[in-house]
Amino acid sequence: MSEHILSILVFFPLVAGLLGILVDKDSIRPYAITVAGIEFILSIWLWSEFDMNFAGMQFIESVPLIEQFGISYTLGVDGISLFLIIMTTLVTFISLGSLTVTNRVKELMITVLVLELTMVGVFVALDAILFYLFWELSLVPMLYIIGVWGGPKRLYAGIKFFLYTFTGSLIMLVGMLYMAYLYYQATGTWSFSLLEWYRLQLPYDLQLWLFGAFFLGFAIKVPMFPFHTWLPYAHGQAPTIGSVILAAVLLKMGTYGFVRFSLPLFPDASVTFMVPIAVLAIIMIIYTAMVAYAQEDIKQVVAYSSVSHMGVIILGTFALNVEGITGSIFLMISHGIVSGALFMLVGVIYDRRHTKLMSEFGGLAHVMPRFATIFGIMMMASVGLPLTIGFVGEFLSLLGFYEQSHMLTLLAGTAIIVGAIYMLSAYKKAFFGEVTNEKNRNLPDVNRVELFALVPLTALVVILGVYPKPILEPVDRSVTAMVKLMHAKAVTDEGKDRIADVLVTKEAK
Amino acid sequence: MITLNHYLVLSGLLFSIGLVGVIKRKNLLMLFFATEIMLNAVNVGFAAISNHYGDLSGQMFAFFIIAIAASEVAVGLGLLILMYKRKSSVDLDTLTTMKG
Amino acid sequence: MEKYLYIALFAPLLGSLTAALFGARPKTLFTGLWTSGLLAVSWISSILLFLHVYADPSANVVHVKMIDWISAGNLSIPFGFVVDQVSVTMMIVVTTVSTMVHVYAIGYMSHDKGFNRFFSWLSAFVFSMMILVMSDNFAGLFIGWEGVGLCSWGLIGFWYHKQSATWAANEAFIMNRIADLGMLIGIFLIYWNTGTLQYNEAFTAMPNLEHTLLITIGSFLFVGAMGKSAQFPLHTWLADAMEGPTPVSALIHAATMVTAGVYLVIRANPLYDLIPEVGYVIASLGAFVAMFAATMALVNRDIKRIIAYSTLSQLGYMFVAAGLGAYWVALFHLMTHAFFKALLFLGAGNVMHAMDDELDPFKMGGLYKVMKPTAILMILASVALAGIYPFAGFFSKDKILEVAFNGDHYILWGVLWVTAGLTAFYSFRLIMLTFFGDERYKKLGFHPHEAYPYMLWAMAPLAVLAAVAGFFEHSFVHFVTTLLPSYEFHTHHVEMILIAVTSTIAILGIATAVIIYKNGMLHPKWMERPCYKLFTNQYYIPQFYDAVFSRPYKELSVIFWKQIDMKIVDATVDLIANTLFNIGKDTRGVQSGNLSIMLRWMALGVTMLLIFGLIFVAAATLLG
Amino acid sequence: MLAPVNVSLDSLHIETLIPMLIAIGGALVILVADLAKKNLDKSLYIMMTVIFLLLDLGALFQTDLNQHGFFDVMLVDGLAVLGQLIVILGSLLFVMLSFSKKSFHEYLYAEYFAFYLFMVAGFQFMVASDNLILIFVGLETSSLALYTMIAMHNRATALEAAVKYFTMGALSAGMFAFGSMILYALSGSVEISKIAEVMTASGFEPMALVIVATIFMIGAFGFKMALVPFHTWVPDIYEGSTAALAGFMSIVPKVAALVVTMRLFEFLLQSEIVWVEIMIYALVVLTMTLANIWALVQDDVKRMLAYSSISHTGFVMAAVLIGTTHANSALFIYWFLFLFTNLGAFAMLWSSRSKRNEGRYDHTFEKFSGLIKTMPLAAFLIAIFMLSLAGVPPFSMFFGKMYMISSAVTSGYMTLAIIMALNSAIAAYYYLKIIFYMFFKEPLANVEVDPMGNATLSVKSVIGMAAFFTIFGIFFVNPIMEMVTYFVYTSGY
Amino acid sequence: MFETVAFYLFSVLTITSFIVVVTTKNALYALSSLAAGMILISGFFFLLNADFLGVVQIVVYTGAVMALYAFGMMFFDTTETLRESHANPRVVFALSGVIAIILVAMLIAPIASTHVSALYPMVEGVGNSEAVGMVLFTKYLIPFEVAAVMLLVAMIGGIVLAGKKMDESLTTSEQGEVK
Repeated sequence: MSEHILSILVFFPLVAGLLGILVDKDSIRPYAITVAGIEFILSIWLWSEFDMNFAGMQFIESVPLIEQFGISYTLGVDGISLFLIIMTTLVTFISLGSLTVTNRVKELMITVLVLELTMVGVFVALDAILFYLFWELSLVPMLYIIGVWGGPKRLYAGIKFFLYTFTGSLIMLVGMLYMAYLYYQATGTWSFSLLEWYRLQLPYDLQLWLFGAFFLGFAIKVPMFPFHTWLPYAHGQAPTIGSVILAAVLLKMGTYGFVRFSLPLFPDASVTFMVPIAVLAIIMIIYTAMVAYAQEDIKQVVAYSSVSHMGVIILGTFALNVEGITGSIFLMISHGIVSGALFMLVGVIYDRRHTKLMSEFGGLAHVMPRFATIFGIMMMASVGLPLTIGFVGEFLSLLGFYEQSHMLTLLAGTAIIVGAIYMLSAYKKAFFGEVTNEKNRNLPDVNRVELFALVPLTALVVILGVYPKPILEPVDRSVTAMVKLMHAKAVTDEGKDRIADVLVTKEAK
Repeated sequence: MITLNHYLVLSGLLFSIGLVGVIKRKNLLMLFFATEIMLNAVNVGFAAISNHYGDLSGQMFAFFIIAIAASEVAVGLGLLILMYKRKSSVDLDTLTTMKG
Repeated sequence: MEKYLYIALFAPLLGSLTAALFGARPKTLFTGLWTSGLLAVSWISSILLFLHVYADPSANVVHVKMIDWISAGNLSIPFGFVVDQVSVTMMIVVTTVSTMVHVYAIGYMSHDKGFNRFFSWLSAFVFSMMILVMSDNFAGLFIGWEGVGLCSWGLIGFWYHKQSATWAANEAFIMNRIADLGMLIGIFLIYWNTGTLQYNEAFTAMPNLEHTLLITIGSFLFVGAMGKSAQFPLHTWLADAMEGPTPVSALIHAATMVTAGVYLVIRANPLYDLIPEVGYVIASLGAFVAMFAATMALVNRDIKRIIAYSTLSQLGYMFVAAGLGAYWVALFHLMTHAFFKALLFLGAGNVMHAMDDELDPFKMGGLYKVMKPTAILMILASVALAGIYPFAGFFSKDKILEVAFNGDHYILWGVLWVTAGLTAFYSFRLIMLTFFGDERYKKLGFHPHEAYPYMLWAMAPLAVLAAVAGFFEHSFVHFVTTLLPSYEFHTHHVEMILIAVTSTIAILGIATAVIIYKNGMLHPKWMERPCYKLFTNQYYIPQFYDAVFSRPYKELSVIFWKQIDMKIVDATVDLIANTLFNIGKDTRGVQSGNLSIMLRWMALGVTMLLIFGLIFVAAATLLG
Repeated sequence: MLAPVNVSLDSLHIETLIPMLIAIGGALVILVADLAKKNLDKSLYIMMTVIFLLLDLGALFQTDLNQHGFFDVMLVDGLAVLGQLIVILGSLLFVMLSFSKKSFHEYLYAEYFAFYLFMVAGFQFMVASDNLILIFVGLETSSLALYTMIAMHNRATALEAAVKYFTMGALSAGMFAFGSMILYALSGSVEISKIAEVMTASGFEPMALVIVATIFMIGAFGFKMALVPFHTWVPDIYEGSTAALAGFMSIVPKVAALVVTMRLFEFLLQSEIVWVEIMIYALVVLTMTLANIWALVQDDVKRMLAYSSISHTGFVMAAVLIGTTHANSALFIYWFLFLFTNLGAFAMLWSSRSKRNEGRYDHTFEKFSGLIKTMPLAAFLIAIFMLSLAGVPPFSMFFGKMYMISSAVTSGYMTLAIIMALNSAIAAYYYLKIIFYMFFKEPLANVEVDPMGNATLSVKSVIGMAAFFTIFGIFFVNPIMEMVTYFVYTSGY
Repeated sequence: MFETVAFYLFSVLTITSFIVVVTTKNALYALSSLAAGMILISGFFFLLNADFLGVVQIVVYTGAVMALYAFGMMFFDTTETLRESHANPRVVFALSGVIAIILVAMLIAPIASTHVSALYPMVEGVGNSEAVGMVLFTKYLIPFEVAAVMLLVAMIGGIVLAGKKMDESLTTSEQGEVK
């Protein structure tokens, strides 16, 4: 059975979700939660089955879909994607468990399950078109979530979110098709299989163009400056669960795409574009951090903060060495957990007061101490305090990029300052001071359902912060293999020496 | 000496005249006249070419064009009558409910 | 010995966590006792470790590697701890002071509703501090580094209902963050050039690196140190940090955390030995800060701030020593200073308690009558601070002056010498204003009372140490110099003269203070002096920072958001969409629905194609 | 004196003719049946039509490839077969929609269905010949039938539509005639293959005439396929005729025209005349983009779909421009998938058709607002069809788009490929628009709409089939691709 | 010589009559000049020795088509001069003028008759009608038949559209909800 585990993992939520239509709408909640739970357990099982000492793809299953055109249903998982999958299932499970929406619950639950299908699919797909399929499909349920359960400007936000990403990924599709054509030229057969593509060594100028095409698709999803403006709207309008999943998983698709496609396929282009992209990333870090500082709506603060953090992830990814990439992947996971938790926390007060304006709050620490504590921990994790999950990734990413450029890293390092600035001031505004607003006088502290969601995340934040090894190890192994591949594939000299030759340095150690 | 080009030019001119009618006329009936003109213009051309090459296909084509013209007239008149019944006018400026 | 190490390290954590469980509850005396007890345990095991190491400094260094923390690529960072001469000294200092402060705080915080939370934070701080001093690698150091930062944030902002408190907390955290960036960069440099973050390996690798690189590393690390030890220009947070409860000030902002920077320099002595020029810069900065802070302390009207500035200036002293390579001297002064400064703060705490949190010494006076023990303790501490024989301060501080002199850095020496006088003056200004002179508080209707006895008992050991610590100098030197480079003095011939000179100016300072404030005040016209204004306004530096950094940052942020993000970046995106849509709107009229217009469109299409066709043909025929 | 010619029967290859004959025969049978007994129910005629179309289809499968029949007037190559296949399949599916619950005027006539079959025959002749005369006649047959059928819906808009279509049709007929005259003048032949031969031999001289011919051909077929600026009839005609017929028009006539265009431009683009290529390129881009932009601002779903279908045509015209086997097969694959998706979309509109018309439009967007509340299934079906049209995977249309774009990419038309991609993005907006109305808006209070009011079981089953092919298209793409590629390749395009 | 004269004569006449057709305000003039033009066209056919075509032209057009139109006109009583609103006629003439000029410009290009071989050469001494018949019933049998179908369609179409049955519409009437 474990050879089809990935297919099961991908399609179980869909099937279960569709069956869920039969369930009565008042009792859908336990059903969906159970399903998500099972899915989570499945992913854990995947982890247990996973061979930690093997760097390459595992559990590969491949069925030709369109032989004529080389499109096949190929799934596989390695250290890089494994934990993203687990993170996805976990976040989905928890956000479903703590769901507070009351209208049209049934639709929402089913939608989320369908969304889970697409999200897991993206991370396990090893065929470009399959990847693209899940990638695009994920827009639809998300759009639905924003459009039905969103705020007053939901239509605008939804359409913006959809069209923006859609446009980017269509350009990416062109890139993919061209890539496939190059493969066809080289080998005489059509194939979209990633593993096949990895074996292709492309001339430099082609790499540049293809990199550009893929970049657009990924950059908009990430979202990188200046393509980020859909995000605040989407977050601002989406319901809590939407924001949680959006921030925790959907954004990671973009960065994951960089790691999966851009780097190994176009190593030299990655080297060439490293500096410009790093500059963009730094703009993301500082600029969006400042924008976040200026926000009045606490949810927007978190939203912009995640853009800022994505900047660090991008930076780590383009460090093009094992430390950096490993760090960025770990940061993806940690940011998934932390930002997800932060959005949940925002949701908690939103449910109580139906406003997200910080000016409405103040002194919450008096009335909701537990809430304040958890929020504080999450905030510290997001600020990247050592021994929280946030530090490991940030540290490694910056450390990694330092090898490439001192100056830029120094600039990017300000992340730890500006991050602290907006987070602390937001926390100060919302939680410290006297209780000014009478409405806040007797808000109930976090209840059991919310604790169910928040406690495990908090625990994870600390545990993985103290002992990240179980995740770092496999990630590191796969990344090392990837960097080797990149070094081997690089055609230009600059590429050769920018991308560390893992073997050599390993011996040097 | 009259060459093929003379005929072609002639047919071109006639065709343009037809075109004038088509885009100028507001009265549908007259507009149909204009279409007839265009087809006839083409016929002249075909006949000339076929004579030039000493090949009959041209005449065939012309022949069929005539047939087509005739049948178009039939349907066209049918439509005209219907329209006249409805709107008691054959002015095509009355046909502007659908736009945009 | 490992188990003692682990006990010493984790006992505070245990205490903190247990206290945290009751964090949201109202006061439970248990938490106070429990955490203090655990700290005592930690203290005892530190003592044991000390004895162990002391027995044979070269052999008995305890070095453990608990578990891997981060390992990626070639980087691998363990949770590794080392108890050597330096760290064990620090452990002693930390545990001693913090234990006392805990006990003291039981009384001090007894009426605070955040009692449990307080102890949770306090123990957490001790834990981070222990990690900081015990870690055997830079990453571990950084953990502690940030950890203490966090805890000081939590403790400065402990009374979070006060805007000023939370503001100060954030300021402290952010300023430290700025410094930490420098530290982080230093760490990166070390990693990419030596391939490791372990102290021993890194330091052994360093001599092979080129000099400029070492200078960069050293400077960046020192930037980190500047933040934690509140050296100029990152000093403003320390004074504001006095918003926190007094025990916190005693523990964090006098005895332990602020000395972390000094500790770092001492710990990195192999590095700084290689780059004396940086060391000299450090020393000069230290001397400058010593003077600079002292001047501000002269005129301040807030007992806690006065002490804070004096801390600042003493840290300057330590940096002078460290920068000039006299690491053990620095460490020694660090230790003694910890004792008497903590004592001083706790005394101040008692005074505040007595005066219902009144801080302005000008509203006090003559408290000696009502609270004799506190007065005595504080006077003792001040004497130590002023560096009067035979108290601890005398030994350590004179050594520093001697070092300055010994290094032929006469300017530094001069500065420090003057500062010594100032120190004496302001500390006794404080004493006089608080405890002697006419009882100004009566008019203001205060009813001061002495603090609980056990609070005084908690202060007692510190007092003893402040008094006698100096006499352990020789054994101390002997002990630490097995690790730290020993420092050669060639000034034995002038030693006595120096001591005399220093002591005189100290005594002079005290005397002036006593005379001026014996009864009545400094003459008001002094207040008009520009320099006085300058001092009282802390050289206008806070205002400067506010005007140059804080406010512009805020404004810029708003501009970025409202103008750039919304009006430019986002607007362009919408613009594209809207343009398309509007084109549609404006041109849909083309579909006029009029048949002859449609026919004309067809004709037009053909015509256009024909025209271009003709042009093309013409072109083709002409160009051939 | 002419020598009597004697022609052996089997040299005529009657079988090439049989499919059309069946269709025509069927039409005659229907007429006769009508003569024999008045006002028989429409269901009878529908089923007869269906049966004859099925026979037609069967007969089509009998014919073997690359045959010339009747003195090479008939040409059954891969394109012809594919063309006929789509024509017949499309007609077959769309005629099923005549089973409307509400009765409309045209269904009173047996002639309607006779016309339907005649039209099919006409289109079949169009695609199954490379003789301009036969193409022309076939074209006219089907067109005349179509004009009449539109008018038979018999309301103001229908009449207007018919008149407009007819008149412009006449103009385009004139253009076709003129174009073919020039071609004849150039080559002394009216058979495309022969024309190609001669013109290639004479090196496409004189260029001027070649260009004129090309332009007029573009004029003629541009009208049929609705390329901008010859598209103006489309929205009005679609609006004026029933959704069933509009859907039909969006598929069948276009494919016929496309096949002929492919035949023509296959060699015209071979010519060294850059202008031809530029022209097509420009038309393709204009058609895609402008149609999209106009579709953005429509208020009526059917009209929106009309514009969208224009844009789709522009999309596939790219294949004609590119002209590789890959592209040509992409065209047919695209059209197969488009057939089913569009069938579904129009069928959904058709089943929501009410005989009351408030205002001008039959299918305003408002009409569908809040559909998810009143009839979730319908809403989801429409959503699926729209997403498919927008090219969201895994719905079938995506693979058409993908293959088309890849054909552009593989033959170096990078810019074109990107333009196509961007256009799909623009298009997504108006497809989403209706989804927004259905899912995110509240139902209209005042007017009660019955989204399935016009749907009988058979209509529903057609919708079901369409939905099935749209959703699971991914599994049918491969066989279709293999078949199409084979056919296209063997007929040398 | 005779050919030339005839050509130009006919051309001028045809063109004028057709111009009349498209410009006159009077439907009757238009109709009659159209008829005249048709006949003149057949003149060309005879010139180009396409006798059969010429005959067909006269019969079909001036016989059938014209008659049809005549009936139509009686039906619409558009005999009196009709008022046509002319939205900017300039456009019209610009367009068609341009087209005319370009066509002329392009159509004067000489045609190289090489590579062209007559598919159905006109055999000497064979009457045109014979030859035509021959081709029509061999090569063009299918188009011929299809044309027949087309005419059928057209006829039925005309009948249906003009028929009484169209007078009241079921589409617009509420009744007729089947089953």
